[in-house]
Amino acid sequence: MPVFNNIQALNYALMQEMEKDPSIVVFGEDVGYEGGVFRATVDLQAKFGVERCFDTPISESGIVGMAVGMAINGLKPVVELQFCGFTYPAFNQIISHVSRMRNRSRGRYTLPMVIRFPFGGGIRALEHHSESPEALFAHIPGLKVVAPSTPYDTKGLLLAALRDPDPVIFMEPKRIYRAFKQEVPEDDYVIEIGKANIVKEGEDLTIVTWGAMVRDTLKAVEKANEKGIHPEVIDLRTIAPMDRETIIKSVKKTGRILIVQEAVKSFSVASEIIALVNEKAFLHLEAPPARVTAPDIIVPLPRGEQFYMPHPDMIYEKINEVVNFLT
Amino acid sequence: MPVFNNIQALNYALMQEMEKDPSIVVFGEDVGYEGGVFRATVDLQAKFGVERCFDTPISESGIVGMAVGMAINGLKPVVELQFCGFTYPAFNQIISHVSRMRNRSRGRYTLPMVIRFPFGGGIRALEHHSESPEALFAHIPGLKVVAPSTPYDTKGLLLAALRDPDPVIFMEPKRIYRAFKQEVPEDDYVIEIGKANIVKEGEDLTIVTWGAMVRDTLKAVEKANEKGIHPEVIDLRTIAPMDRETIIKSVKKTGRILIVQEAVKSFSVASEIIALVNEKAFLHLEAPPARVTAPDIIVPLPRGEQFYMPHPDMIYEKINEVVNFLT
Amino acid sequence: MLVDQYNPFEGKMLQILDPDGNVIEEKLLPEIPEDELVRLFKIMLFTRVVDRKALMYQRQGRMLTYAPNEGQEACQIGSAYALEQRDWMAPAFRELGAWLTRGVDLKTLYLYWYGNEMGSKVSEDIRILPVSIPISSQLLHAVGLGYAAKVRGLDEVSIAYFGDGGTSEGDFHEAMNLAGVYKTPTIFLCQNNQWSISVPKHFQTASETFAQKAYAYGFKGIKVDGNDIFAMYAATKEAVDRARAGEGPTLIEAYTYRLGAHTTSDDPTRYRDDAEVEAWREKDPVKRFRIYLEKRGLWNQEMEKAFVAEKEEEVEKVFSDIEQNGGTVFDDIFMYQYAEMTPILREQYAEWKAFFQERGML
Amino acid sequence: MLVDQYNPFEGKMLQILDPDGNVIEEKLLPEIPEDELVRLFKIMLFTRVVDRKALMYQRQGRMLTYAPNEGQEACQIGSAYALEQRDWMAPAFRELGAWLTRGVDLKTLYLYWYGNEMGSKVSEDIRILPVSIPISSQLLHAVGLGYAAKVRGLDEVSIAYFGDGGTSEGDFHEAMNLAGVYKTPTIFLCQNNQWSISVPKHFQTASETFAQKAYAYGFKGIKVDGNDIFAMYAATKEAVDRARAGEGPTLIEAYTYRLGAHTTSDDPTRYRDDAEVEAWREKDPVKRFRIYLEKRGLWNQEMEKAFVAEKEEEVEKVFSDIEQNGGTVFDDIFMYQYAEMTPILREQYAEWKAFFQERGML
Amino acid sequence: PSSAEGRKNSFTEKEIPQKVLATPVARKMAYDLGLDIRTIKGTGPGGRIMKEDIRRAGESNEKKPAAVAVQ
Ligand SMILES: Cc1ncc(C[n+]2csc(CCOP(=O)(O)OP(=O)(O)O)c2C)c(N)n1
Ligand SMILES: Cc1ncc(C[n+]2csc(CCOP(=O)(O)OP(=O)(O)O)c2C)c(N)n1
Ligand SMILES: [Mg+2]
Ligand SMILES: [Mg+2]
Ligand SMILES: [Mg+2]
Repeated sequence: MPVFNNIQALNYALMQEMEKDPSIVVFGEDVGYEGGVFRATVDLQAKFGVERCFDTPISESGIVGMAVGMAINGLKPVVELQFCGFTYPAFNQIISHVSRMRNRSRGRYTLPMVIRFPFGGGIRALEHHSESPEALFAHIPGLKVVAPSTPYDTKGLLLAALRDPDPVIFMEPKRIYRAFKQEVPEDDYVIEIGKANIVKEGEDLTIVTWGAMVRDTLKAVEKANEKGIHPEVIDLRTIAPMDRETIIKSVKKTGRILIVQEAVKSFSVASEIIALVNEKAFLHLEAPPARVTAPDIIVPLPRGEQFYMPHPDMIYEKINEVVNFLT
Repeated sequence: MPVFNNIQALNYALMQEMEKDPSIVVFGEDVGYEGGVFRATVDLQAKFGVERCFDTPISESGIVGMAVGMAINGLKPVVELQFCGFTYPAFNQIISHVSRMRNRSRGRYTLPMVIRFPFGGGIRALEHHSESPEALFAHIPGLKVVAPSTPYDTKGLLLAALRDPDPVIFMEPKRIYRAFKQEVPEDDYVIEIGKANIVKEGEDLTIVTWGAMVRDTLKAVEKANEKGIHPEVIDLRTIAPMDRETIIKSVKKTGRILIVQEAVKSFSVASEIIALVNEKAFLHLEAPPARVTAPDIIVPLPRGEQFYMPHPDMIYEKINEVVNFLT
Repeated sequence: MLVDQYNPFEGKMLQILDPDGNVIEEKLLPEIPEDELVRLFKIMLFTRVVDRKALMYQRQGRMLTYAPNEGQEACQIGSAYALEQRDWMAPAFRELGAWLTRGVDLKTLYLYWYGNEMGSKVSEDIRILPVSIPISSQLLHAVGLGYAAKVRGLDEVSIAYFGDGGTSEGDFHEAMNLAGVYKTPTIFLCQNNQWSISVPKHFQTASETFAQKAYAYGFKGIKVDGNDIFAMYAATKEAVDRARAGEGPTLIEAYTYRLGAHTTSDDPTRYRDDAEVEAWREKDPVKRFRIYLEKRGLWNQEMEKAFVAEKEEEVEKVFSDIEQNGGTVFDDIFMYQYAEMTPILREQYAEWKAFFQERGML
Repeated sequence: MLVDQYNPFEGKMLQILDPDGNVIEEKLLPEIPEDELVRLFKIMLFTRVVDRKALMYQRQGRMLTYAPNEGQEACQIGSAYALEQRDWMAPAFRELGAWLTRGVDLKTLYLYWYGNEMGSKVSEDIRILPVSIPISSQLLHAVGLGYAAKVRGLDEVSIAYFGDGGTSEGDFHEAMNLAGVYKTPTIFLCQNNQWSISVPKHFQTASETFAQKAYAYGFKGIKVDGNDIFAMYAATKEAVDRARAGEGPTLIEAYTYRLGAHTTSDDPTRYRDDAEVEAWREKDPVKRFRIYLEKRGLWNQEMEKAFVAEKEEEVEKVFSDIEQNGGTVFDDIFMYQYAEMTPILREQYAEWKAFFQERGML
Repeated sequence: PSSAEGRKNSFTEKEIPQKVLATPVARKMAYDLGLDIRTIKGTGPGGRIMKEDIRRAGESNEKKPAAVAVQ
């Protein structure tokens, strides 16, 4: 079985699926000849030609808007927006059209398409390169929002996204693009969109997290294990639609929940998860649902980034706090 | 004392402040000669000249981006985006610059400016004219988000926004632009940004709401009063920064909370309020915090809008449900 | 080629039929069979009937917002007539003439303005995207449609309709630029009707013409008398032919006028002079086409009277049907968010449905 | 006027000093005093020293990302030299030459690339906006700065710097259009360095020149040899003068080349030929200005050696100071979100501060 | 309270304790009374432990102070 890091798994999945499905076209800034600034689309142009993998002008609204028309006329566009912060110029096309075409036309026009971009901080990059905007997308009806955390999941979720009849926002945790490798089956497999993954079972506390924070969380959990605390760790995998069942079931078992995210705290995905457990498992709650997040500030430039990124010790401390509440 | 509806109060406040502060300039699509499609800026051009109140091309990113430069060079721009759904083309300027200039430049450049737009449904308008995007703005560090619900508040909050040293997103509930009139003092007064208003005191339940939903909520509350239920109603007034103190204090008193909003349910402002009370008043909760919202769907065209807008009976029923939850 | 003969930088505008119905450029007159000429004129008249009826229904409180078409019939019908069935159209919101020319049924059109999404569901054989409210956002869709046709080897062109105000948006620029780079078979049809709601065109841009903007993108633009159906057809046909031949996009500025209000929410007397409107009434596209046909003996007053009466009746039937059955079906607002409802939507659907059912509101 | 003499549609490009240091348009040669010529050349050399040192530090892992300037010195220094102290500049991110010409201190500049926001806080007397990463977003700020100057009756112009790739964004279009409509005193300085990361300019636009895009907005554009400091100065000076005189905006296409990598994260050998780079090295802006000055007896090898050595030392001092004290102060990341911290920020500030204090991380 | 400390130690065994249904106020009340909520029988909907249940348990505890430690 090949052993891949996240970016390789991504490239591999694209390669495999483009071979199978001639309607897939891949494009974006530096995506064609160069193969993407993170090399996610490397070799695709050489292999499938310039019409199926190509460079675009610096034109995010254009890229996404053009994809809308392409999807309607029989193609399956996979667009890359170069960084999380450069999704904003495309917001109007995403919110006003990508998410709405099916509903607006009552099913006459549909948009099988994928919008990929790297998100999150920790790579000591320039401004606008370290954002975690998942809450903005998740709030929009008509979108699906996915964030894989491992090479295995990356391939499985990307294939699912490519085969989804609806648009999928595919957020790639760039900090772990090359952080570790994993066996990735050559075979075809998909990971269902909308299903979370229980990464580690436990009974003392439920932790929900996604993207690059999964690894940091697991490290903190290991430390907690040594103290006899056994959290259950859920990798959300899909942010919207959320796997509410898995979260609720776990919270009913543990009575306690902690959400770990890299995004700022307020009006965030973590907030929704807390609202959810209140709605569905209120009487099981033995401690206030808690969040470990960034503070509500603009992501600092790299020399201040360490104060922004949730520190593993914060996770560890919060685990203890939640587990020891009122006991 | 003059008696104004919301739109008149807005116009009045602009008029008064432009007289006092020659740095204020007001612009946007149809804002100048025509006085705005809702007449919010009527007479301003006649009174203050075309340089201080003017029409722009259809160019939302341009309007907001230009305002950034104007604010840096000594003006106080008040821009109108014609409808809530046309804020999206300006998102990049708002998120990447409006919210960040002060922090980015460590205080060297600041942006005293106001971005106004009508929001919410219920006026039987075309697509994109009925959105409630407050959660999207509230999630962005560096922004303040305000939503008045009465003529009195409109004037007071707008004057506060105009004098704020930082950018303010000023969301106007268009459904009630002309719904009712109120005495509005000619005198100068401001309503502090970040302070909620307890519209009605009560002890059985805390209801938090804002914008056009305040009135619908009060109607449902009246009905509840008849049954001997006495909710406390908080008009949030400012969505970010939120008046956490007022909410928490109320919930500590009532033990129960319901949030009423017109926006879709998930990943919303309501979610954050639930997270907040969990964090700050968990042990006071006698019932699951609840929300009355739109479902997680795209705002329908007018013939389906009645199924989207939170129905007053939904509020009334939810009040009963929360109050009757046994503990 | 017309695009070369009528260089916008030289202040030229293509006109074939003058306001008095005289052919002033005989050699440019498109060869259109007589029955087709009559058919086109009937579409034009029908457009006006449908338009005025819609306005009337709206004033009676029976229709919701409506965006009047009067004055822009020639530029829409002439251009749409140059398309084949397989070609794609990405409209803004004021394209009644083009919609009717391409065969969209009246019920669908009215349903849209009645406030029902079913009005955006054109039948499978008609290639028109739904109304696009966010100004100029649809231009990019047209480019994408064209790109797809091109790489899939399909002989399809795409056309985007938009206004003078639409040229100010970033999406106009990005669409034009992308179409230029990829040489997509796309026609950009700018209906310069002189106004964007209350804002006159010289506040939209300092450019002398809209047509010349094409030159910023490496392709050509042409300014056309938009009230002249022959000029519009000729210019669009040439652009369509060039697109089919792989010669890429064209920008057409249709110089025209919105005789009515922006929408039914608008009162144009607040911002423009009656004299201006009257001057443009003289250039009415219907009037000049009618005179031309009458001179050729293809049309007369009686024919017109009979046709209009017949169509008015037809329109009334359609609208009363809509008033009976045009409400939004509750299920529809949940059904089309995704191919399949997500679990949370299923839950909400049940909850909301029960609520409205209990109250007899469904 | 140069903008008329050098009409981009006619394929013309303004050049005064050729690659071999010969003045080919004597009558266009700007009158610049000799000491000023030497000062300008010193800025140019200093720019190169600062640039190469930054690259070196980055390779050593001591500096973060850096965007090399080499090759673009003349277009930046020549244009910035045409501005007065009171004029406004809205840069992209690769404007080292312009920054140094306008007097930004090295420490501030390096602090930015070192990854500290303090590097965006230029001193009060320097009117330069912070680095703008989102491509072309800063063009609108320049238009706003100019609009404010105009209505406030201030004699200030604004200039925006951006790249060839920057012309593809919607914000470029909206800025150009607004500047045209309001006739703001704004200079749009497009540095066409042939590449946008890995994408060559003909994939950015099908337009033959970038300069001609101005004509879509009702004002003029001029293509200038961007490696010729005199041409750049002359064209910018004319644009600045015209802006001051109320004649509105100008677009300048500086035809130049990025000799280095896009940023330190980029490997240009993956996408472009050495031969192309070498050909452009022949057109090096420093080389040709040096030859010119040498021929005039204003400069020589010894002067250069001494100057470079002195500056290298200076740069090293500044950088080692930054390495000692250039870290971000914890408080700063909370302090500048708003004029005053909001209650939730105060709470978070205390919480986070305590956390890092406990760990001795502050 | 010291009684809470004692309770915490009473569950060192691996066995997962039975989950109970109660609102946060009720849990707080039990905690303040030094009661282990898991030992209280709920009489509310679905076996929910009501404040009243806790009050009653607290009263009976006062009568037999030795029973503070669970089991
Ligand atoms: C992005 C966006 N901004 C603003 C509006 C509001 N709006 C609707 S129509 C219109 C004017 C359009 O003018 P033009 O493009 O000339 O078309 P016309 O109405 O004249 O046909 C405006 C500003 C909108 N629909 N979309
Ligand atoms: C909105 C946006 N999209 C994408 C990027 C990523 N990006 C950074 S620089 C660059 C290329 C810029 O090319 P050009 O404008 O020619 O300037 P140059 O780098 O050549 O100076 C790109 C795509 C960005 N910074 N902003
Ligand atoms: Mg118009
Ligand atoms: Mg844009
Ligand atoms: Mg470049």
